[in-house]
Amino acid sequence: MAYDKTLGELLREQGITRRGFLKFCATTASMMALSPSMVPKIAAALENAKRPSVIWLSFQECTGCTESLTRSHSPTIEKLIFDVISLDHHHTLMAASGYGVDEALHDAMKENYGKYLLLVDGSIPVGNPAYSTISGVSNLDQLTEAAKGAAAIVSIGTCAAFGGIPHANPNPTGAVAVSDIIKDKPIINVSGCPPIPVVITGVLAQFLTFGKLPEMDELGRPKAFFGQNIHDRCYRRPFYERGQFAETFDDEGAKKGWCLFKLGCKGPVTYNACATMKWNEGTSWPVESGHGCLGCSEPNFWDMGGFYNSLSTPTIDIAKTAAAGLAAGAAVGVAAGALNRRKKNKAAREHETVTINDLEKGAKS
Amino acid sequence: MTSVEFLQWVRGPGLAIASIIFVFGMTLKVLEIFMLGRKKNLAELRSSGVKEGFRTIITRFGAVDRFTTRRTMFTHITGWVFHVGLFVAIFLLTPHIELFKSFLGFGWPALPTAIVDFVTVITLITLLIILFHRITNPVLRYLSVGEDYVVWVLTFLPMLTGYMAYHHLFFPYTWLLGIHILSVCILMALFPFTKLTHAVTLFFSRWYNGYMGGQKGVKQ
Amino acid sequence: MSEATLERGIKALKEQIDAPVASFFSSCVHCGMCAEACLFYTETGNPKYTPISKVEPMRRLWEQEFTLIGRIKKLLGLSKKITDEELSEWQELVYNSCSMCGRCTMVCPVGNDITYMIRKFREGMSAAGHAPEGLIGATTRAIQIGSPMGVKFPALKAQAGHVEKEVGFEIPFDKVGAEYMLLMSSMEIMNYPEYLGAVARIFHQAGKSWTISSEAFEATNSGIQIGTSDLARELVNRIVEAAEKLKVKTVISPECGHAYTAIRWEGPNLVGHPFSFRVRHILEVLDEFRKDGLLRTEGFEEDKMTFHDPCQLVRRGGVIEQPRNLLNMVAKNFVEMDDHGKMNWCCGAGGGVSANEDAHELKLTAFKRKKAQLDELHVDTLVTACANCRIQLEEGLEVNDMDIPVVGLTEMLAEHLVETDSKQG
Amino acid sequence: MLEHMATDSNACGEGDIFTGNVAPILNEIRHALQRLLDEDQTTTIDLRGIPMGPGEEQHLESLLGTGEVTATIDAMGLSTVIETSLAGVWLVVHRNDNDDILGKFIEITRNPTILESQTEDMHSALERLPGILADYS
Amino acid sequence: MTGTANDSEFRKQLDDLSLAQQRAVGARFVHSVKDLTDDARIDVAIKVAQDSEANNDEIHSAFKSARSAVLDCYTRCGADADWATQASYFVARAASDVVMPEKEISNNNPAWQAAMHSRMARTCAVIDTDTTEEQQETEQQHRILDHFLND
Repeated sequence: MAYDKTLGELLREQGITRRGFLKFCATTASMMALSPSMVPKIAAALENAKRPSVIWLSFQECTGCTESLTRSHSPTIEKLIFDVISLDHHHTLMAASGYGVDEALHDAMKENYGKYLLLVDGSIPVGNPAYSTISGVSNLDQLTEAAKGAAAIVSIGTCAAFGGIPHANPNPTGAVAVSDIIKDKPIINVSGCPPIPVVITGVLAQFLTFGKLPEMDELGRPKAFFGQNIHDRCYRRPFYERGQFAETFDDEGAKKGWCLFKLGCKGPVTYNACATMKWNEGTSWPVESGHGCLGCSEPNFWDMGGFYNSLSTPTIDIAKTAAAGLAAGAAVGVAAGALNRRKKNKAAREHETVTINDLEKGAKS
Repeated sequence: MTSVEFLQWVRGPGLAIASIIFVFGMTLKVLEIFMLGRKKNLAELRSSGVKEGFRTIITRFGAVDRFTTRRTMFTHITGWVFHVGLFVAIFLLTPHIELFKSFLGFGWPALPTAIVDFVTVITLITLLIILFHRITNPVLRYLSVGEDYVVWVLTFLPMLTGYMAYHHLFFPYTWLLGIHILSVCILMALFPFTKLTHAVTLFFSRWYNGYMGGQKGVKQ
Repeated sequence: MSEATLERGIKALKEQIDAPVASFFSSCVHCGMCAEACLFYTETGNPKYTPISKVEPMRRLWEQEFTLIGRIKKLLGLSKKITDEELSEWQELVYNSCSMCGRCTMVCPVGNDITYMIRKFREGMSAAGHAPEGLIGATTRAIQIGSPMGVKFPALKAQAGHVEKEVGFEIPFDKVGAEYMLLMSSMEIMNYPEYLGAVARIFHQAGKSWTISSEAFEATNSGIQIGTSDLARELVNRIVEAAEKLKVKTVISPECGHAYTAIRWEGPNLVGHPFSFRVRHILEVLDEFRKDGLLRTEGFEEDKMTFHDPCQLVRRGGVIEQPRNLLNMVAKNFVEMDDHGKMNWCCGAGGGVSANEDAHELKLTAFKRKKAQLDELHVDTLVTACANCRIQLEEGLEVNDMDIPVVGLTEMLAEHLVETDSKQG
Repeated sequence: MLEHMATDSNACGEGDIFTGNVAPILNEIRHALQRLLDEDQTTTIDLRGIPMGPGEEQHLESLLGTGEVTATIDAMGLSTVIETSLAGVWLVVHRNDNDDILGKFIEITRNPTILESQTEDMHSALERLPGILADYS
Repeated sequence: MTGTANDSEFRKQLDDLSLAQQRAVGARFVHSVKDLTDDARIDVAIKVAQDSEANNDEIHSAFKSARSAVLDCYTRCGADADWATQASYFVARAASDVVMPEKEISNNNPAWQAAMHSRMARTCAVIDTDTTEEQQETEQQHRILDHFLND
């Protein structure tokens, strides 16, 4: 594991021409949503970026994020990145198995203590550690231990970033996000279920090239990719303005590509790059394929009141609560009403007839 | 608490609590009114008065006599503009219709969102004018108590935050939508304990007014 | 001897709170429109005369005693108790500056019947000893002597004697089985005796049997004006007993505003049972005669005239068309004031205001609203059908030196009666 | 070459749904070209960052048309560089080994940097030349 | 002297008089009950009514002051009736009848009105005692008319 060589040297060793390197920088900049004018700066930064060690820990996850990353549509980038970054530990991808895996993990951590990048996907069960342990070590312990030596942690996917689906109500395993456990390390949340492949590699590339944390929003997500509201960037927004909505998935409106607000689209409350970067090599993205956005890059997106209930549908049954209110109101109302009547009738019963002598204060002669 | 958790709270438990208090309060109000009862009129009546009562419910929306109307033209116009604006914003905006559809089971056609947006601006401006009038007009200053201004704020906030939410003004949409729904929850919770009850009780009052007049043969 | 106390007032007021009152107080949005319909505000410009604020203490009683939220606020010490000082301060608002004309009730956008509440609030005010001096005197005289102005039967007998000489036939007193029983208001007996002459001649021409009861000839009911149902009940009972003793079919309320409300609309509810006889205002009876062709008049008044609608009779009483039908029989140039009929403007003296000495100044200021209406119209004669209105109009016109005579409608009709078959001497 | 790119326009949404972003881009190109002529300043527009409805990108490219120069670069996957019908306006498309588009740029320049021979490559060429000479002689 | 036996005869005679004559004889009726009031405006009205050359303005101003006299002493609604002051109210009304401007006179002639109001004044004054006084006043009025017609 030669860690001293710079990226530039490594590329040349693999016969990558300067032109190839320029192409790599241009596409990386584009991937990081940086302006093309940044390419020279990226080229310089990449040139002498050190080759970091990367440890990937998987906890309660469905391997969707890994799937997304490995099929990211810039395999050259992926190949390169994997060549460039020394991915020292990844359960699914690494050939080794059994104890060899543990040793590789500990060696990598020991050797690059304080410098390696810790990538995590999947949420961590704190309810009962037994839910997810790897070779006898609970996810919780493994994470805390791995985090000690990490330069920075990247939570890949909504599970690692916010707890994701395991965290959804009723959250049997007590799944929590990485940021709920590790408080002392810089954490980049690359949420999404899964995140857009390009977003994963983009964040890695950005951290790799600039070596520091990208600008993040209040949920710790890189603004480069999560700064824009899906609704604001959606090409169907004009239909929302005009009030033209698809009522069902195959009606006239849907065929005409009208807004999917009424079909449960969570675009307005979701921040991600789907509307611009799109999925499957820029082919399309959920709304463009006729399905509302699920809001998968947001915390608790699974409990946002149903994927097919529009944003304005409350997550509770108002009819039921109203009925409860009515019943209580009726009960208390009848009681209060009866009290009022009693008070009024009592006043009537005790009525002291007013005579002409009772019209003035002070006893009249 | 993050913006999403806040939004989920107001869309869920927040709205639940508010709707319970609202229905509870209004039921209590209606029962507290009607259980007090009313004596039967033993006089020889010119008519039962029931029909005149309903007629007054309608006629009292409009102006009654020229003199008073000329002196209160301001209140008439701003009152109408603001109430119509409120109605349009609440009942003719697609997201709101979806909300009603979720618990009523049926919906109705909406106005284009841009038109509702324009109406909302007019309503907000009218509300500000109404507040200025309440502060400056001698009668209104004499009459107004704290509750009048609280109710003004309760009505103004949902409209303002709704407008801001629609335009993603200054804050992310998640926060704004949450604040908008919260302001509606507060409005609903305080509704039955302020003069806002007039939205329901004015129909009883107008009916009684027309009923009592009608019995004596005075149609209004 | 018992006396008026705050507690008795509060208890009397509690009896008065009912569903309409609760609904009204739940609907008021403090929009201030009732002020613009109240001549005591429009002519003085003083916001304290805003009608709905005149029942504020009653509102607080309703809130504190008859609503859950009010009771809770009271427990927490957040509510303001009703005190004697406040009620004495409110006396001017509830009595001097409210003629119970009912215009605010017609205008309130949420439909609050503020007059209905003033009437109820006066029950509490009077029981708490906060009724004005003038009204207490009048009511005492009404109960003890039978008329708020102390008119005894001999005085009426004498006036009737005089009228008999003038009209040439007998004023029938205590005639059992007569069809109509005429009531008179003390104002008419004292200040406008011509009214009795007019009625006598009309009935004479119509050939209808009528009588006046010596035991209950007084129509006015200061019990209603002061707002004490117990006293009002006693006054109405006298009329009912007399009417039943004389077995009359119809009791006629004279040219007086509140008398009609007192007998026809509040009477049965006060005594607790429907009457066995009809109650009609004199104008209603005359209009019935007109329809039956029993009121034959001749000749027309040439000069331009208008009609002042007495509020209690027209807006609060429902006698709207009759005055017009009758006027058009004898007037060629009858024009309506801008706001007339059920939306007329009050003369400023009704509902006991005129019986209240310290309200004199305010009453004349309030008249300016009527002056404005008349200035617009430039009429030669002003006709009305209520003795109290008439005095107030005459006084108001005189103070503003406007040269318009005020005529009672019944008298004017009598002057135009066809003289054919009425026997002379 | 261009048809190949056209195939990747997505299948759904049969008409051209306009986000209205084509016009602004053309305007930006016009200003950039003006700047190139006035101040000899090059501009690159990254099409990935601009949301366009299905079909709009193809529309833009058809508007730009093709000019005289078409070049392909085989470096870490195929990249194509064509000068559009507007001189000075070049369309650069980078692809990876299995032909997925990595990035699409419009460069307003006299000639795109990617086409120029790079100094390091020339140095390594210089090192290899003696070998070639040796083989030849 | 031949007292005109009944009022209808009395009334017809008054109707036959001219307006000026009616004012003059009416003034005498008022004069006969003047003792019931001490309001100076009544004397002014009597004087103007008897002065046949009085022009309309004088009559009008006398009428206005008589009217204000009427309003000053009517019994306010609800006030305790004092029949003495009430008598002066009717004298004032009689005075205002005799100086009423032409246009305001309805079909009853002013003299007859003044007579009636004067009798009412007398009735009020004695309301609590006997009622013969009013009869004497009637005969007094008939005598006044006879004097007026004959001399």
